[in-house]
Formats: sequence, structure tokens, C-alpha cells
Amino acid sequence: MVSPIFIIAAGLGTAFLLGLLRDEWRAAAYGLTLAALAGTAAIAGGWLWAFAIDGAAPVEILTAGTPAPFAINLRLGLPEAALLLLANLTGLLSAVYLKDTLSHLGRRAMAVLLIIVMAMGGIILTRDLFNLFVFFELIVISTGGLILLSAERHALGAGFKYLIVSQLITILLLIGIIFAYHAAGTLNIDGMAAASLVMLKGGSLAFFLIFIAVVAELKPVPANGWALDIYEAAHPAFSAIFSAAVASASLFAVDKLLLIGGPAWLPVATAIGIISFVASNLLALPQTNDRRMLGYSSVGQVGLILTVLGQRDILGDSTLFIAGGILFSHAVAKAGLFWLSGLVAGRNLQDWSALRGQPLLIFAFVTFLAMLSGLPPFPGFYAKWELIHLLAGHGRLVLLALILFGALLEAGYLFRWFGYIIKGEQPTEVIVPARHKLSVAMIAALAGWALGYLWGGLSAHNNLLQTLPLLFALGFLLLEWLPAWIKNSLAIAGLVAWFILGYPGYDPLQLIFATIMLLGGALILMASYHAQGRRVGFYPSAMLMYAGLAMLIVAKDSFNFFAAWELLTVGSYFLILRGKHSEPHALSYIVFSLGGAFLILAGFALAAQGNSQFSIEALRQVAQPLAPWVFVLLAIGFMTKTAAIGLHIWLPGAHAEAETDVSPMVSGILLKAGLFGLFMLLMHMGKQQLYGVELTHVLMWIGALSALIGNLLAIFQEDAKRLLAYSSIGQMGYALFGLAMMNHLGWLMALMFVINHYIYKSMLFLSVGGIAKRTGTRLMYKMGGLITLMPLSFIAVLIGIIAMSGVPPLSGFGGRWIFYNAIMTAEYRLPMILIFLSGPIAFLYLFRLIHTIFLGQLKDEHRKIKEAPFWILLPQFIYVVCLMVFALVPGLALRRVDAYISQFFPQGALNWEGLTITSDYGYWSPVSIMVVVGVIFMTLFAWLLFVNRKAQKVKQFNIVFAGERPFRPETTHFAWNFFAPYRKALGFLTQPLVTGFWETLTDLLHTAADVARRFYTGNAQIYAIHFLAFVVVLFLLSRGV
Amino acid sequence: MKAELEKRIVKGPDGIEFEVDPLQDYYCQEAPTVMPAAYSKIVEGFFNWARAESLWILGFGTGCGAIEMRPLMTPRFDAYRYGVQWRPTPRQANLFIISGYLSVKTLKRAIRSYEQMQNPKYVIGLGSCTINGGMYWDSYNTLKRLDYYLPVDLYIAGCMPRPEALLQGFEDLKEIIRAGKGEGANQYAQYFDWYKMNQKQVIHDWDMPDYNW
Amino acid sequence: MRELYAKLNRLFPLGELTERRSNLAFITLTAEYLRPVLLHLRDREGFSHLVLLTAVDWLEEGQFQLSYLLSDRANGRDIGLRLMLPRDGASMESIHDLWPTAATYQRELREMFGIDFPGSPRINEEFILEGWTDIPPYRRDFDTLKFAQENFVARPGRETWDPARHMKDQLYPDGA
Amino acid sequence: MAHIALATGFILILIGLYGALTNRNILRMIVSFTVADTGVNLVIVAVGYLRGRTAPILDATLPAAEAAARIIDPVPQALVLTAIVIGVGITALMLAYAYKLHETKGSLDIADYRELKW
Amino acid sequence: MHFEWMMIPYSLLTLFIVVNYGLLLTALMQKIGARVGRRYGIPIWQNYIDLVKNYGLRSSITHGVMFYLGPVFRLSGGVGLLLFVPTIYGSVMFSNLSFAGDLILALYFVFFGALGMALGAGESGHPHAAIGVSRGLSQMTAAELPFALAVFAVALQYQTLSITEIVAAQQGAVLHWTLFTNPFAVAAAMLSFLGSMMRPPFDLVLAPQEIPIGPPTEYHSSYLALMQTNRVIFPIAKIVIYMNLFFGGAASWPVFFLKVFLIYLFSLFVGVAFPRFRVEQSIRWFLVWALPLGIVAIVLV
Repeated sequence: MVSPIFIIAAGLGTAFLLGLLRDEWRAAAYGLTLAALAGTAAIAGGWLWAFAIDGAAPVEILTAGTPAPFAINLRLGLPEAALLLLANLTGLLSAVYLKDTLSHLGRRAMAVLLIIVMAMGGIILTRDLFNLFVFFELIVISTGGLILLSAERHALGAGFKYLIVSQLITILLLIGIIFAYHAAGTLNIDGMAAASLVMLKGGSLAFFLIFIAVVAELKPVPANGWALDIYEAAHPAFSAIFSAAVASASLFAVDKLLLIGGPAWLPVATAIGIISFVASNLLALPQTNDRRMLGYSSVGQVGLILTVLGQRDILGDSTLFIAGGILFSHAVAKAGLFWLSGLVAGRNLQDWSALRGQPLLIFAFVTFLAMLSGLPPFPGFYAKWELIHLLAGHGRLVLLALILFGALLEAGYLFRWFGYIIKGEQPTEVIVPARHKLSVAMIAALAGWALGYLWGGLSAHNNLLQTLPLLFALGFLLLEWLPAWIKNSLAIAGLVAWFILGYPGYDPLQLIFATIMLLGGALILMASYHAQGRRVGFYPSAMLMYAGLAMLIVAKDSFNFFAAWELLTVGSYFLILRGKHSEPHALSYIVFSLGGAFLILAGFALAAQGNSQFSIEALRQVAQPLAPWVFVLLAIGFMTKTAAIGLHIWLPGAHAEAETDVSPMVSGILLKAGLFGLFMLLMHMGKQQLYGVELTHVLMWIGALSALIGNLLAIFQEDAKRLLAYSSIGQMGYALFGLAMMNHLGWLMALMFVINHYIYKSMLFLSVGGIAKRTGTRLMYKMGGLITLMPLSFIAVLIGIIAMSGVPPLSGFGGRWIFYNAIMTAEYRLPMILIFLSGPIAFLYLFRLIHTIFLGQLKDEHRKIKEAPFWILLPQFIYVVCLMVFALVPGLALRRVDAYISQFFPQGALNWEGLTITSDYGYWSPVSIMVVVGVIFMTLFAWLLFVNRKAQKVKQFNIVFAGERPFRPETTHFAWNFFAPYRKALGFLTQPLVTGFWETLTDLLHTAADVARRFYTGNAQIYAIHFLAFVVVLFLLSRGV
Repeated sequence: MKAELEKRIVKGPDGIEFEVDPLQDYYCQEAPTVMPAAYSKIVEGFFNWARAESLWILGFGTGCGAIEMRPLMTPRFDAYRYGVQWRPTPRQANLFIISGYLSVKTLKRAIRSYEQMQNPKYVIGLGSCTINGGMYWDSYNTLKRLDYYLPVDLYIAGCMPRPEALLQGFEDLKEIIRAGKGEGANQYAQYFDWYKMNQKQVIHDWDMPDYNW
Repeated sequence: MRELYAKLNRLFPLGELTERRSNLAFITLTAEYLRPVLLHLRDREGFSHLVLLTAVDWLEEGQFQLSYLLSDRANGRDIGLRLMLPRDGASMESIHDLWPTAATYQRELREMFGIDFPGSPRINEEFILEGWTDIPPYRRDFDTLKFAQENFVARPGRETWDPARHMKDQLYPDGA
Repeated sequence: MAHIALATGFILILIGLYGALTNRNILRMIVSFTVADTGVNLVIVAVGYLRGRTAPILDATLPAAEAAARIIDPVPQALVLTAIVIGVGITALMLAYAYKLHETKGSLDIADYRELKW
Repeated sequence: MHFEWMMIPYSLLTLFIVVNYGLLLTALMQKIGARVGRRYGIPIWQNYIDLVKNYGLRSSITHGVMFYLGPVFRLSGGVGLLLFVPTIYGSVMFSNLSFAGDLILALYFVFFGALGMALGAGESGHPHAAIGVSRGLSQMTAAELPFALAVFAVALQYQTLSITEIVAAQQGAVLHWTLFTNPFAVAAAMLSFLGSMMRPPFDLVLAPQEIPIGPPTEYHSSYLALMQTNRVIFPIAKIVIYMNLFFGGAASWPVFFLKVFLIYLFSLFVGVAFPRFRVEQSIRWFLVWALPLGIVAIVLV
């Protein structure tokens, strides 16, 4: 192997060599720089290979031939090698990226770039304290130089601020070093650690000074005003180095120092880290400048890693895996984003809509976004999983909560940013990225995926990038050039095939969910055949969601469950975001979903008590004082997906604004994921009490309230899809209610709702979508009288609403019948009041839906519209058939499930003998009902046809109008505010309290952030004072240590 | 012709423009036909008896005589005893009482309401004004002969006739119906053109289809 | 009422005062002073209610007379403002902005007398004379009998009696 | 003696810091930092000084065998040399910045460079 | 229970009896209402004549398919409801088609006719029809709530959802009736009953002068005749449910006639004494007065 000393030597040597070149030989100089960086990267890579694959032992490099303390020594192990590779590769890629700038500025700039990379190598390698100082100073000097690469005119000011604070850091560091040396008699870090520096007289203060100086290089909040200015003003390629590599190197330095400080200093590191993480993510919320926001995000991420380092005492061997996972995710993503920001002309977040129409760049952006947010399958996800589990296992719950809160904030502003890109105003000029810049960004993106694969392999769990559904979904990324119908066929085939593959392994419950999610998904996808063109982005997103769903139902342990959950969340987010005006709704969806996911994560972590392997089954064995808390966390998490009241505000917009074929997916299928989770939860944890309150009782109330408020809000909607969306909230409330009853029939009812809701909500969303497509509006009062023009859609809607309202003889009635039988044994009766009230209310909005769209007066402009497209109608009629079959023989689907539920609740099973279904309390014969009703109906119909055979068909204005005639169809169609008296009577229940609550909360966060950021006044001296104050306060606080 | 009845060009959601002719598109333009009686005379007789015993009056007071109809609902006269009821919509009524003077403006509404009633239907002209103009014989706005515009089955003279006279009128009308002579609707259909000609002569701004179903 | 007239007369050039009762009087004025006088009466003197607005056709003088009757509810007094308009192309300023109800009166005057009130809401919509083509029927030069005979079919055999003559014959059959 | 040097060093550092934080003129700030740097260097040397010993230069008067007992600690001396060099480097860089700053905006008041904030 | 072919003639017999009883009973009720106003009111056979006349009208119009089907739905709802409920307790002949489902079927089948009617009325394109439907549905949601609670209470009380079994449990003595064993449930249900009878104070749906009789405003001739037929069957079918659940059912036709008459009379008594509520008033009324009774009923059971 090449000695690692050459990494430093090569950088230094080449920098000197550049000085010897003639000024005109720019190309040569640039080539030399690249070669040097590539060479050092290759050396680092070689060592990394040696350590990781060949399992070589760490090497000590004695620079002067003698061991410490008599000479400076370097050490190269696995982490060092990895960080070296990171630093050098970042440097190399930035150098490539900077091609034009560097060629323009000449060899001096290249030399400085080499120096900074070399200095990072030094920081990583050295084990000598003073040497560390020297390399830090080199970083300061080269940073001072490289900031000037930027064309930004404020860069100078920013650089000077940095220099001022660096002076302060230098002073502290030097004094600390000399006193540490004085106390320990050595400058070697390991030597100091061995001498227990902090235990010696004066050693503690000396260590504090060193520690604080190095920590200051991590730009902790609040002593970091200068750093943000650098991020904002510097050239993005330099920012990439500064954020990805320098911060990593500094972190490693802190890690070394903590070796000296020992366990007593870990809490200090943790505190600084977590404050930085939460505060800077909060401060990032109101940022409008992309680079400054990225700066805050960097500070936050570094703070998180510092927290992880501070938790070394409990993380133990996993520290490397966790810190590495977060660090590399951060480094790759942040470098990538900075490089991307160099491609965007404007500095406002909104200007990033320039990326639109560049699939590659968007792919890269999404990759970075997912890495930063810790989404699967990237390293951050695995790291977060381990971290949270270990924290929970050791009872560090406050820290856990803070980390999740900060992460949620970060996801919030990142996804908002993504929304601007996808949905912002169409950019005026299209960006044409230079090829080298594009490839740098793409390399980073691919590196991200590679890291994901690597971390998946390193983790104790299965590697998500080796799971077939996920690969299938990702495969669509490669097929984007194909026309939509081919991809659609592939997607349908994939779903069906996966279902057939899994079929033998499903238990009845899984079978029902699998049928709905996979076969049902395939059915909805048939509607997608009507789409033209390539539909870039649709299939990867949709299949990602389906992959998550497919993995969710078969997940055996908490890790796979959670990973699947995150995948389906992300996939559905991208799907929802495709809608025309869906940006704000998609954002609130993802924020709520991620918040919910974090709660689930916390719940699993608590339940697992530190084991990162945790089978779902084991939820049964969770010990008592903990169990209800686990229950609460998981339940809230799942309820964000089912949009239980209070957590529902994302749903209406998200479902309503989604595309025609996406709405049924996210409503008919996605919501079921939450129900599936609740099924799992209740199946394994059963009833839990918290402070004497039965939690299932609470769930029952929540379910009942959701049913009532969801339905109530639905009747006041003018927008047909919003109406259906609110109705979903209500329907999910019913299902939740059924589950929470915790008896046999309650569960059966919930399952019946799962099936029914899938069928009729998908059907209705498709019909309404088809109508909206034809009429160009979703506002119901603008439609009317479409029955003659769109009779097939009308039939679908009619069947749908009869089924949904529970009127016999269609399948909805079965649900109501089971419901009544179920509540006979329910322990609580009061929530029934709400449920009883919400039943007829459902009737109101359903009638409104069919009336205002299909009945009443046809409008002028709709006189010539056609029936909905064939491909949208086809699935609807398959649903109609399903509904009919399910109405006649519900046993087909329910019988096995009924038997399956008997495992959990032996009491109260139904008797399926013959045509009649019998419970302990009543009986019901679907076929007889259908026949009786049919016979009566047909008889009367025949009679009416006979007596009324000469009826004259008249037109829409031939109505009695008190002797007058109608004025225009618009004024004759009673549709707007259809239930006005209802609003007068019960409108007070529809006050947007929940929306108000969440809005106030986000407003508060934003206001707090907005006020807090005034702290960064922009004045260098103020920043210096911040830093000194930070030191003093920290000193006072750490006195206790 | 009112603006809302004129032909207009509208643009569909798909951006294609087309013409809408309200009178054609929003109104049925079929003329009424003579509806034959039931095939069997006995059945028709039974039906006529039922029609006679179930007189549903359209609650449309066209003139001052409307005030004379109200007492019929009260305990003193109680017309319900005779199978007489008031219905709020012409669709369900089969007796139209033109209660007093009929102005040109009201005639338009009366024609509409009459045509919206179902066959067989009956018209009673109440008071002198419907017979020959009564005290409004020289008015610029009041018709002087109802039977020129609608087929009248029965006139009740007086200015105004008392409720007792109305009750007597109902009984006489029942006689007419039972005798199978209450064929005003068919008469209207048969002489449709003549009625329309008369109606259009006084209604200058004819802004409705020829027959209001 | 006299004090009121005196007070008004100091502010505006008014015509003569006609007192009908102690609490009812009419004042004549010219069209251009109508609005200020109305405003003054409404806002300063408490005449908050527009009782009616009507017209008289002075065919011989070739003029229409408009009467605005205002009422002061609190003090129980009414005042009428009279003004003359030329009959040809009769047009008057609308006061619907002072009293919204005035629009209805003005619409009626437009329909029945043909007096225009530009700017008054729905001024050209008729109340009862749908499709009217003749001159407005309340003008005195409109011959209603002739119109009725020309337009409406009369039932033959009708005898029309003069009511005064009829009653006289009834009460005094011997022709005293 | 060592204590006096040490105290002087700290006083210089404090003076330097005070100057850097109270003067808005960039050049004065740089000078102040130089003063503070000097103080730091003084502290380093003072910490390494041992009473009654000689400079760590091995020559005829100081054989290598006795060196360990007779010389003061050489490491701080070495450190201070490096520190001085680096300090000079940074000061130079700051001066260069000051020059450029003045060139762009014509002002040497640090409070004028507040465009980047929040 | 299973289907037997003999059930068809038996059911038709029930239907025949109920239609005739209903025609007479409705007229009788109108007469009683008229007597309150010191009128004689309609002849007792007037409903038959009206029915014949409406079937005998020569012409009719149609606004479309749903308009045509609306009355069919409506009457199917009424007939179905009647036939799904056992009429006479202990009689095999008159337990109709109740083998097809229990109490819950009856409760939900009520909506079948309402839905069809609303759709038919909707297709007529008449705004008043839509307004009537809007009012009717709004009022129904509140009115059904106490009834649902009462039914729940009764089902809990007798631990069954089978109407026959509920009636069986009330046999033996008058004091075994739910009326006496669970008075709160009955009170709640009877208040709810008022709301479903289309009589004052809850008749805003039809509001004859304001929105000319609401949903059926465009219906006439044979359509109207079908709906009239329903108007005599449907209330009785509903009352049969009330009778079975709360008043001990009926073991013979005379008892049946008497009990149905008395229950019907209750709504009439209230109707003639009170003026009409607006919709939001009636919603509030049900929530404030009837709902608490229902809650008490299910809590106390």
C-alpha cells in the first residue's frame, strides 16, 4: 500500500509544484490538480478497500521515526480511510465542477484547493494536538482564500467575519493546547487520554478550551453566524467542500478530543449537538435563500452527528455505523445540493422551479432530499433506526423526542422546497447544465444510492435495495423513456405477479389487504391507460407506493414494517404532488405522515427496548408500564395515515387535488395501510390502560368523532372530490371504531369497511374524476343534469352511493348489519350516539353528490359533452360487478376472515349456513333480500309502465314554476350550499378548530424562528461576542462536569 | 323575446363553440294531442265518476275572486266534504278556477299553468269579468272573454259570486263531468291553433313555446 | 310648517307653500333644487320616510307634475314637494340613492307615464305591461276605451249601464 | 518571572480582545488581534519556561546526556515558532481582506458589512 | 326460517289488508284533523276516489328515467318495508317475508324509498323538489338519531335483533311492554316518530305554499297514484315496527288495527296543536329534547 503520508505530501507537493508552473499553462495546472486529487482519492480508496474488505489492521505512521510523544504520529484506520476518501472525492468533484472558475483564476486558486483538501486529510489522520491546530489554521487560511472564488460580492464580508472568529478560536485553541501540554506532558492525543488529562490539575480547563475551539469549527448554534454567511455567499462548489468535507473532518477531530475528555464530556457534546440540530432546523424554516437554508441544514446535520458522538456511551459499537450513516448521507446530499444550487440562477427557493423539465436533475434532487430526511433505502434511514432504538433502549427519551422533532422540521422545509421545484411557476429560461457539472451532481446521486446499498448490507436487517418490490419500482426509473401504456401494462403485470407469488403465504387478513392493495391497485391502474404520452415520474412513484404496501403486509419485524411504511409514504407523496394544485396539500401530507412515521419509530423503539431486531409478534410481550405508551405512539402514528380527526387536515386537499387515477389509489388503497397498522397493533397489544383510561375506548371516541366530523364536513363541500375525501375521513372513522370495539364482529365490520370502502371510494373517485375531466370543473354546482349525457357514470355513482349509504340490498348494508350486531357486545355505549348521527349524515352528502352532478338542470356549456373515457369507465364497471357479487355472497370474502378472527375473539362468530347469515342476535339473508326487493321493484315497474304507457318526454325547462318559466339553468339548479339549514343548525361543529390548531402551531414555529434569527445581525463583532458568550456560558454550565 | 330565450353561442369545456337555442333545447315543442277516452264505456264512466268526486283545484288566484275561495276551506262551507281539494302545483290539479278579471300579464301565466295540468282538466270562469269583462269592460289591460283563450267548462256569474255559488258551481261541474262532457282539454288540443291565435293576439311579447308541457 | 318653509326658503329658492292641514303642506320648487331640499329634509329635519312619489298629467299645460311626499314620523308631520316637468321627453333625476324604495315608484312612473329616471335600477322593466306597444296608459291622451275595443274581443249582447243613471232609475223609477 | 510573563500574556490577550471587539475599524481590529496573538505566544513560552534552566540548544556546553535535566522544555518553543508563523499568515490574509473590502465598498467600518444576516 | 311459496299469497294478503286499512285510516285521520278545525272533512272513502282518479288521468309526462323510476323506488320501499316485518305476532301467515332479515334490515330499508324518491324528484329538475329533499334529508338525520338510540336500547334490553323475539319478550301482560319496561327509549322513539310522519310541526319538507309540496312537486297521474299508495302503506309499515318494538306487537288483526290507529293518532294530536318548525329549529329540537332521552335509555339499559 502507498503510505497515507503521501496523501498529505501529494497535496502539499502539488500545491508547491503549481507555483512553479507558468501562469499561462492553466490547462496543465488544472490537469495536475485533478491528478493530485484523484491520486490521493485513489490512495484513500485503496486503504478503505484494505480495511473494509481485506480486514487490515489500522496502521500508525510515525513521521519522525519515533513513536509519540517524541514525534507527530498519524493513524489510519477504517473511519479515517472512509473520511479521507470522502474529503478527497469531494475535493476532486468540486474541482471538476469548478473547471471554469479555476481555469479563470489560475494556479493559485488550484493550490489553495489542494491545500484545503490536504489539511482535511491532516485533521483526519493526525493524532497530535498541535498538529491538529496547524491543520485547522491551514483550513482557515485556505477557506479565506477559497471564499473569494465566489462571484457573490458579499463573499468578502463573509470571509472576513470568518477570519475574525477564527482568530478567537485560534487564541482559545493555542492556550488550551499549551496548558494541556503543560498538564499532560505530551501533545499526543492518545497520550493525553492515557494520562487522563481532565483529571489533572488545570487539565480540565485546558481541555475545555481545546474542546470548545474545535467544537466551534462545527458552527454550533448560536456561535455560528459567520458560517451561515459563508454558506450563503461562497461558491457552491466550495460550500460543498465546506459543508460535506470540512465539517466531517472537524467532527472527526471532535471525536478524537472526546477520547481525551472521556465520558464526562459526552453530555456536553450531546447538548451542543442537539441544540444545534433543533435550533438550526427551526431557523431554517423561514429562510428563502437556498444556500443559507442549506447552511442551516448543514449546521443541523453536523449537530445531529455531534449528538450521536455524544451518545457514544450507549451507542457503543454502533456509533460508527450510526454516525457514519448520518455523516455520509449528509455529506453526499449536501455536497450534491450545493452543486445543484450552482446550476440554478436565482437564489430564492422558488427559483428552483428551473429544475423542472430536467428529469435527471430532479432525480438527483430527490435522492439528496431522501438522504437528508433519512428515508429508506439510504444510510440515514438505517442509522436513524439504530440510533432511535438505542436511545429508547436506554431511556433517553427527551433526546429521542428532540431528534425526531428536529428531523421533522428539516423534512418540512426540504419537502416544501421540493414542492416549489415541482409546482412552482414555470421558469422563463430553461437551464442547460454543463456536462461536467451535471455529471458531478449525478455522481453524487449515484454515490448516495451506492451508500444506501452499502449501509443496507452493513445493517443487521435486510438490505432494502435487495428487496424485489423496491427494485421493481426503481426499475421504472430506467424505463421512463417508454410510452405510458407499456409501463402501465408492466406495472399491472408486476402487481398481479407479486400477488400470485405471495398468495400461498398470506393468512386471511393479509390476503384481504393484499387483494385490495395489489389486485385492487392493478385494477385502478387500468384507468391509467387513458393517459397520453410518457407520464414521466408517475410509475416510479406509484410503484414505490405499491412496493411499500406489498412489503408492509408481509413484514414480520418492526424494521421491515417501518421501512415499508416509509416507502409507501414517500411514493404516495410523489403521486399526490403530481396534481395540478396539490403542492400545499402534498406538503402537509408528507409532514403529517413523517410525523406519524416518527411516532411509529419511537413506538417500536420503545417496545424493542434497545434490540434493533423486533418481531411484530413481540408487541404482545411488551412489559406493562411501557406498553400503553407504545400503544399510544403507534396508534397515533397509524392514525395519521387513516386521517383520524385531529390528524386529518392533510387528507381533503391531498385526495382532491390528486390526478384522476391517483385519487382512488391514495383514497381506496393508501388509507388501508393505516388500518392495517391498527389491525396489527390491536391484534398484538389488545387493550391497554393509561392512567386508568382504556385506550381502545379513546380510539372508539376518536373513530366516532372522525365519522361524525368527516361526514359533517363532507356535506358542506362544493368540490366533488373534496366531498369524497372528507367522506373517507368519516369512513375510516367507522373502521377505526369497529376495530376499537375489540370484539369479533367489530373487527369483521372493520374488514368489511376495508373492502367496501376500497370498492366504492375507488369507483366514486374514478367516476367523479372522469366527470371532472369532461366538464373541466370539480365544483358540483357548476354541473347538473349530466345523467342523459353520462349515463354510465351515473349508474356507477348510483350503485356506489347506494352501497355506501348502507341501503339494502347492496353490500353496504352488510357492513351496517355487522355493525349493529357488533355494538350489542361493545363495552361502551356513548360513542354510538355520534356513530348513529353520522350514518344519516353520510346519506346527505351522497345524495348531494349524485343530485348536483347528474340530476337537476343541464348547463349550456355541457350540452355537448361526452361520456367519460372508456378506460376510466372500465374499472368502475368491474367495481359494480364486484359490489353486486359481494352484496349477494359476502361470505366469499368474509367467511375465512371470520374464522381467522376467531383466533383472537372466539366469541360472536357468525354462522354462514346456507343463504342466511346468523349472529348471536339476528340474521340476514342477502340473496333473499335481493330477490324480494327485485321482484317487488320489477312488478311495480311493470305496472307503472302499463298505466303510464303514453307518457310524453319533456325537456328540462318544462317544469311548473308558479306560472313563470325558469330563467337560465344556472339559476334553476338548486345546488350551491345545498344543506344551508344544516349549516345553521350544526354548522358550529364544522369550525376549523383542528386546522386552526395546526396553523397556529406552524405559525408559532415560523414566528419563533423568524424572531430567533434576528439574533444573527450580520455584524462580525456581534458574532464574535456570540462566540465568547457561548464559550462563557458553556464553561459555566460545564463546571458541573 | 327576452334575452335569455335568444339563441346564444356557448363554449364547451373542451373549447368547442356551439349554438344553444333555448326554446328548442330547453322546452319540449310538441303540440298536445286529443287523448281518447278509455276503451270501455263502463271504465270511462267509472273514471268520470272518480274525476267528478275528486276535484283538485289549482291554488292560483288570478284575480279578486280568489278571496271568495278561501271561505270554502273553512268550517262554514267546508268544500272538502265534496271531494274538493286545493293543490299547489298544476301537475296535480285538474280544476283551474279563473277567479275574476284576467289581465294580459296574468293570462300568460294562466295559459302556462293550464297547459301544465294533465288531461282531463276543467276550467271554471268565476265572476262577470271572465264572462264579458264586467266592470273592467273598458280597461286597457283586462280580457273580456275567457273562452276565447281557454276552454271553459262552467261560468259562475256574479261580482263576486258568493262561496255558496261556488259550491253550487262544483256540483254543476260534477254533473258535466259525470255526463262525459268535461272534455275541455281535448277541445283545447283539437282547436289548438285557434286558441293560440287568440292568445297571441293579446299577448304581444310571446316568450314561451306554443305549448307548455 | 310655516317656520319650516321659512327656514327652507332662506336656504333654497322655493315656490309657494300650500297648507292643507296643520301637519301637511305642499311646496313647489324647480327640478334642480329637489335633491338638496330632499337631503336637507331627510338629514336635518327628520323627514326619514318617502311616503310616495307620483305624477299628475297636466296635458293642457304640456307638463307632468311630480309629487314627492315625505313623512316625519317623530313629529307626525308630512310635507309634499311638487315640481313640474315638460311633458315631451319627460326625464327626472333619480333619487333611489336617497331612498331605495324610490326605485319602485320611478319604475312605475316610467311604465305608466313614460317619465324617465336615468340610472334608477331596473327602470325599464315593466310591472304589468309586458309587451306594451302603445303610449303609456296613464297619460291622459291615451284612450283606454278605444284601446280595449280594438284589442279585446267583447262578448256580444252585453249591455253597459251608466252607474249613476242606473241607480237613479232604481231609486226614483218615476223619473223625479 | 514566569508568572509575570504569564500574566502579561493574558493581559495582552484581553487587551487584544477588547480592542478587537470595541473598534469598528477593520485595521484596528487586525492590530488588536495581533496584540492578542502576541499575548498567546507569550503565554506559550511562559508555560514552557522552567526556572534556572537553559535554552534547549545542544552544543558543547550542553551535552545530550545532561540535556534532559538542564534545559527548559523545547516543545513550547517549537510550538511558538509555528504559532508565530501561522499568526503572520493569518494577519496577512486579514490585511489582504481589508484591502479588498476597502476596494469594493470604500469603507473600513466592520458595521458596514452586514448585508448577509438572519 | 326459510322461504316457502305459500308466503307469497300470504304476503299479498297482508298487503291487501294494509292497503285498505291504510286508505281508510289516512282518511279517518284527516277527518279527525278536520274535526279539530270544526269541519266535517273528507268522506272516508275519498282516498279510494283520488287513487282511481289519478290512475285514470289520461296524460302524463316524464322528465327522464330516474323520474320515472322514483315512484317505483318509493313504493317498493314501502311494500318491502311492510313485508320484511312480521305483522301479526304468532301467526305464520302474517309474518310475511321476515325470514330475509331482522330489525336492522327494516331500519335501513326505510331509506330505500327515500333515496329513490329523492333521485326521481331530483331529475325533474325542479328547484323546489331539490329544496324539499335538502330539507327532508336534513331533518331526517336529526330525527332518526333518537330512534336509532331507542332501537339500540331495546335490542340491548332483549339481547336480540329479531323483531319476533322482541315481540315475544313483551308478551304476557301489558306491563311487559317496552313502554313500561324502558319508558325512556319509547319516549325518545315517539318523539322521533313525530319527525318521520310529515305532519306539523315537522312538515317543512312538503311546505305546500312555500315550495309547492317539495319533492313530489312534478309528480302527477299514475306516478302520484303510486306515491299515494305508498303514503298509506309506509306509515303503517313504520308504525308496525314501533308497535312491535315498543307496544307489545299485535297478536290479531283487531289489536293490530287498534294499536296502529292509536300510534298514528299520536302524531296527529301533536300535528294539529303545533305550528311548523323551520329545519334548523327542528334539528335543534330533536337534539335538545329527544336525544337526551335516547341517551338516558341506552345508559340505563
